[in-house]
Amino acid sequence: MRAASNVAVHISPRVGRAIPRLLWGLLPLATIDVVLFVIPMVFMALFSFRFSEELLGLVGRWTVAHYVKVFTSEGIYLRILVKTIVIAVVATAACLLVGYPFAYFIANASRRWQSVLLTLVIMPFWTSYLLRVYAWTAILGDRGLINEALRFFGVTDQPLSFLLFNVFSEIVVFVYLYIPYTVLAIYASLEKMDRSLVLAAMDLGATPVQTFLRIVLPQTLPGVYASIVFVFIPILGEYVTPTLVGGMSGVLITNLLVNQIHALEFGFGAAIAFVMATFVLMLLLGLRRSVDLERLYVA
Amino acid sequence: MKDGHTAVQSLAQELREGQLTRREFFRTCARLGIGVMAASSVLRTLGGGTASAAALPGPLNILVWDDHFDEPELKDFVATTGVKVNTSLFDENADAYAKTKLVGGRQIDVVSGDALWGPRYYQSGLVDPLDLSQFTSAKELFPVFREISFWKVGTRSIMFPWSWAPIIPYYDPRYVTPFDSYEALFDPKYRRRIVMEKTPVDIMAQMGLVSGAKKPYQMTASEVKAAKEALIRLKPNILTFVEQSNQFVQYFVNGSAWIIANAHTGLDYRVKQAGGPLVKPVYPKEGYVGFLDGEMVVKNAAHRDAAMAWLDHKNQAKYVVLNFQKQLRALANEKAMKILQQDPKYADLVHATGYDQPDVALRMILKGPPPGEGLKMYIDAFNEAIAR
Amino acid sequence: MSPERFPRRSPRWALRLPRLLLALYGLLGFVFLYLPIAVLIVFSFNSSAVITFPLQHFTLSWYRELREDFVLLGAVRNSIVVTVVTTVGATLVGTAAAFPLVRTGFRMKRMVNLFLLLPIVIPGILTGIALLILFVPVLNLTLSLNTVIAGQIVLAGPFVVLVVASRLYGFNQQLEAAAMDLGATPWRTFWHVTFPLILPGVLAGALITFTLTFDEFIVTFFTIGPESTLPMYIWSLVKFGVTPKLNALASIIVVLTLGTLLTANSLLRRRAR
Amino acid sequence: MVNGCGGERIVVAEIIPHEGVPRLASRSAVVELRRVTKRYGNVAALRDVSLAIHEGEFFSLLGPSGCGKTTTLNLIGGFVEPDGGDIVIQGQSVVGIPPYHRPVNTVFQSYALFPHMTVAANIDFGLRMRGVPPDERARRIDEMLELISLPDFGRRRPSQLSGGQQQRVALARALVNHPAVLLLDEPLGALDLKLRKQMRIELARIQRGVNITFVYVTHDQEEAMTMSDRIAVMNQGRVIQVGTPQMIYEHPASRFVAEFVGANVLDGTIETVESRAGRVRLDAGPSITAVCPDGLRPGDRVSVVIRPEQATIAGHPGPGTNAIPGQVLKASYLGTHTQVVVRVTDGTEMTALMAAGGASVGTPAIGEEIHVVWKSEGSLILVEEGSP
Repeated sequence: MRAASNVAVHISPRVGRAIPRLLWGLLPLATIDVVLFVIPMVFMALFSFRFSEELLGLVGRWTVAHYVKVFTSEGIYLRILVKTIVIAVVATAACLLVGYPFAYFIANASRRWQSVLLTLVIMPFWTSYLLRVYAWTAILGDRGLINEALRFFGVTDQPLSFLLFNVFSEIVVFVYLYIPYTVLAIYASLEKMDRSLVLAAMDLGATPVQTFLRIVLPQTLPGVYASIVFVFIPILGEYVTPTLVGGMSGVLITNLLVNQIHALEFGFGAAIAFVMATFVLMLLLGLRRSVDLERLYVA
Repeated sequence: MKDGHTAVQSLAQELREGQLTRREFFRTCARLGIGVMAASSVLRTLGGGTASAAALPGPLNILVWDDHFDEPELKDFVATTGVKVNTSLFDENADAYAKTKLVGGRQIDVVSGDALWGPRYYQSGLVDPLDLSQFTSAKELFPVFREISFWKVGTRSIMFPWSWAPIIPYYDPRYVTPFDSYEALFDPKYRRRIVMEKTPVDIMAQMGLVSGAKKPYQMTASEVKAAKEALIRLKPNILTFVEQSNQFVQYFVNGSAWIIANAHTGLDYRVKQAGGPLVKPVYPKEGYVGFLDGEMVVKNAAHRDAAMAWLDHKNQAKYVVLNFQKQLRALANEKAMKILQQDPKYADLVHATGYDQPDVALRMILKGPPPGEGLKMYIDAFNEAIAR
Repeated sequence: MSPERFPRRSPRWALRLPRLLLALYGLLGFVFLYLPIAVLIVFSFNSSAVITFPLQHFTLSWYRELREDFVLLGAVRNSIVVTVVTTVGATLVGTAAAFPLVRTGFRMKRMVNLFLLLPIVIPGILTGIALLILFVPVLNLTLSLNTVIAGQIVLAGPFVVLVVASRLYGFNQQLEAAAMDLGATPWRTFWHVTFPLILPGVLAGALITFTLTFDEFIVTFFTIGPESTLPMYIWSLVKFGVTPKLNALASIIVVLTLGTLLTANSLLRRRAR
Repeated sequence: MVNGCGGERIVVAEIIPHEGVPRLASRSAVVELRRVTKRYGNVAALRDVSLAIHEGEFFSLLGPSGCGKTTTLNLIGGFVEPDGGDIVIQGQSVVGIPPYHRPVNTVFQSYALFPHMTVAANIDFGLRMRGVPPDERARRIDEMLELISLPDFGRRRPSQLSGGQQQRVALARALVNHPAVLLLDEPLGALDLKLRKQMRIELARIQRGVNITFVYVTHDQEEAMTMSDRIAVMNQGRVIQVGTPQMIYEHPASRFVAEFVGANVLDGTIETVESRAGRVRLDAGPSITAVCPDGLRPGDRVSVVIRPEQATIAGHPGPGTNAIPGQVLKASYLGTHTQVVVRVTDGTEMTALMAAGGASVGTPAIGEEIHVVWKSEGSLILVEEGSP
């Protein structure tokens, strides 16, 4: 930013005059965002306060009944919302724990290898997301890869059935799906970090653990925060994973939401969606200082 | 989402280092554009959208269960009429009803539905009854299915009948002791061993049967509450919900499921065909639900002619035979049954699935929509139970 | 300086151990990332219709079945249409928006920034539902590939902004000043100096858009009409009839993307020489 | 820092304990490298290097980039481990001992100040890691800030400091730990020329004040000459010569060292040897006389080293001096001296530094045909590397 404004001061007046015209460039995207993002969100909010007797009735009365239902209903929706958040927190933490050393490994590789390894991390994105989720049922299932391997090596005689269709498998798949984001975000911060800081810390008597906690980790916090934005929030909105591998115990808020939308309970569905959206927005506002969205440009 | 980002940046760098000039770029773009156009035209041809044979306006939009059609008849239909068919699949009657209500004939020409859902569609003004005598293939139906009272509107029928079957539990006798009551499903030793089809209204109805409701599709609020309690009780034993019954076979074959609580008849044969165990059906003493389904033509369907042609086309005995061989459950087409009876491979199955006893179909507790606010009540109860 | 200043002396192999362990960890990480893809590919050649171990014998029949599946071919065609239109549209509006965001300072810029990026941080399921509510009950539109494209542009636009803006931040504006100093009009400056230099960023944005849109599921799930795109087709197969046909499809996608990446890479290398 | 450094010297001496070793009293080696080798892949970074660095001295490693001087520093610091040989610090081998357990601290070329910590926290870091009690830490930080003349900068962030200030903080951060050896990796490289010259004086002053052994890596011979007690000149992973600055300058051990410290080198062949004087036929034409080491015979290929300040230019060669004809390429007036670059007959460029106001002919014109002249005693014959 600073660089840009500095330059703006030095450049010729003719360039200066061109600047206000640039603002028109914002117009198309801003229009699209308003018409196809803000207005729909506003209508969603309005629908959440509408009640109609018939399915999909547009005529109805204003009500807060949907919100009452979200927050009461024996606390079920609220509890599932909290459960969803907790699972997303656990999955994000797991992504960071598993992904951090992985990113470290890549950042430590030679220049030549780094680009190869990064490409390899991103490659799975080019394979169908749905099929990658689905493939996990063939890995974790009773006759899946893991159980067959365990049986082949004589470790178990009965298949481990706790691997699939529960919160565990749900989190495994979340980690699988989102770990590339964490790895890339942390790799980017590691890459930006001055390597001599690590040497300096060791030189000053910090053990590897101390060096990591006091120097490396604080330096890569932007990557950690970016993981929250690009891992935690998308997991809150995951529908496919709980549906395909979550089983009974892995029901998340999105499943209830989609059930309602499928039943054309737009009012109630919108209320659930709006509660989620509010939570996400508050989180983003809270993180605003830590994750400077503008800095994503530079990254 | 920085994912692509970095990769792409490296690509960008290569581009930069590659000194890609603007002219080269445009030339490449132009080539790419031509390539894409060529590819899409090839794909269009392959996709069967050959406009030359178009006798009827299309495309035909059908909202169906996946076991109501097969590739061969789709392909033949496209070949003979030139009409492209868009197929959307759905999970449950309530879904299809909601969707039809949402977008109507503009987007859906034909919709599949179950027994008592038909009258609901008609009452809501969503479908046009059919004059079955207009269809050549309707002459192949068992007479009872041409005259189903609750589908009758004057001389016309709301639905073109397709198939029927009881919906009952199946179990793998290697792990499960034989039972005759839904109560057995609640046995703690079957923890995480039961798989169910995800049809919230029908599951609630089944739970209604468990908890003693007389009319499982017309439960009162307190009966719904009891059914919900039953589902909550059953929850620990449920491994997962699946969409439609094809996955039942897989779960029996790979040993994940010991009981499948709501499958239509014929599952045992399909499991055996796929190399699985010899699973056994149970006709619970509390009673059981059954489906009797067919297709309806949506009111003001944008491609009504194509819809009629499609119904006549796909209900021909030759396709029904293929469908039976794949799905192994009773259908409404009598001619197809007779063909199958001639085939030693399928003769027994025709009897075992009840295909030769069409009157059984009307004695089951038929699927239907809960009246009025009931639907919302059923879905809420289901949601609340699984979310608990 | 007493001897206890050196408490721990490690043998040479022990000094290499952390690196070794890290490399092993990295290897495991890649196994984790590629295991599902490997499983998909293996089952695409397995004769059993049920996707479960143990493997049976080798077959190509799933690929043959795929070739005859014209519903799939239609879905691929729809996906290409949606993706190409979205990519072109999003790249244009995104690039146009990136300039003012980087080049000018105006009041509320931070707010505008946040606002423009919101669609990529709000979970797609919420965007999808909001769009469904707008399109159907409110506007009474017919859901079609057009509504899908509308939703996809909302998602993809911000990505293009991000990528192009990052390129613009690294752009030395004195180059433009120099061009104008040498007598180029603003338009010619843009055409001869600015555009060629940000072109890699624009292409990168387009590539990201293409990748994301081609595989986008959740927003499409809510905004699509009777036609289906490739992810929708896969979804219906995953839900209803799980057959190894799907695995064959996945394997083809893997091979295609690998092939595309490799050829793109080698083409670029060759050009670089 | 810049002002009143004379007064501070005493303070420094008080702050930093001497570990009871009087300066220059004992010439015991505090760091010793014994036949150390280090390879990176196929590239040998260090080949069989042996060095002894004495207690309390300012020792410089001088050489062009890639000569292995930084590798040597890293080996002492513990950032890399040797492939062969031994490294001894204070009489004890440190091979296999990680950096955080070595009594050594480093000032990094990039300073490596922790950007997320304040200046005080940066200085505090090493003390905390070594578990120094809080009271003492606070005291020592204050003393250090005082020492580097940044007493009120404790709460600033490194990014708020100028390059020179950052450099001093980096020094303070290392010194506060009272290391047995302080390693400095081109610490002045990032500073501008004026600041660099100031810092040379500062560094030398601080080193004498704290009486800590400094091992200083630089590629700048002037820097090494002005600050060091001893210098090791390195090239291609080997130590070429170790000695005091004067020794290195006046008696370079090889052509490489001579060229590196800025002397003129001319090639030739021995004609005659008389006691300590040798007659050499230069490849450039004339024969000259120079100081000759023992063991050379007529016909040997040799190099003749002439230091710039020994050479001057004249219109005609005078008697009793060596002379070589050439053409003036460049003449720069430097205040106290005039530097003249001359291309002699075989194309070699020679530099002559002539004292201003001397008896010379004044600033010569470019292109002028002149002679470079010098006295025989000032020039030295070296055996050419690679010759027998």
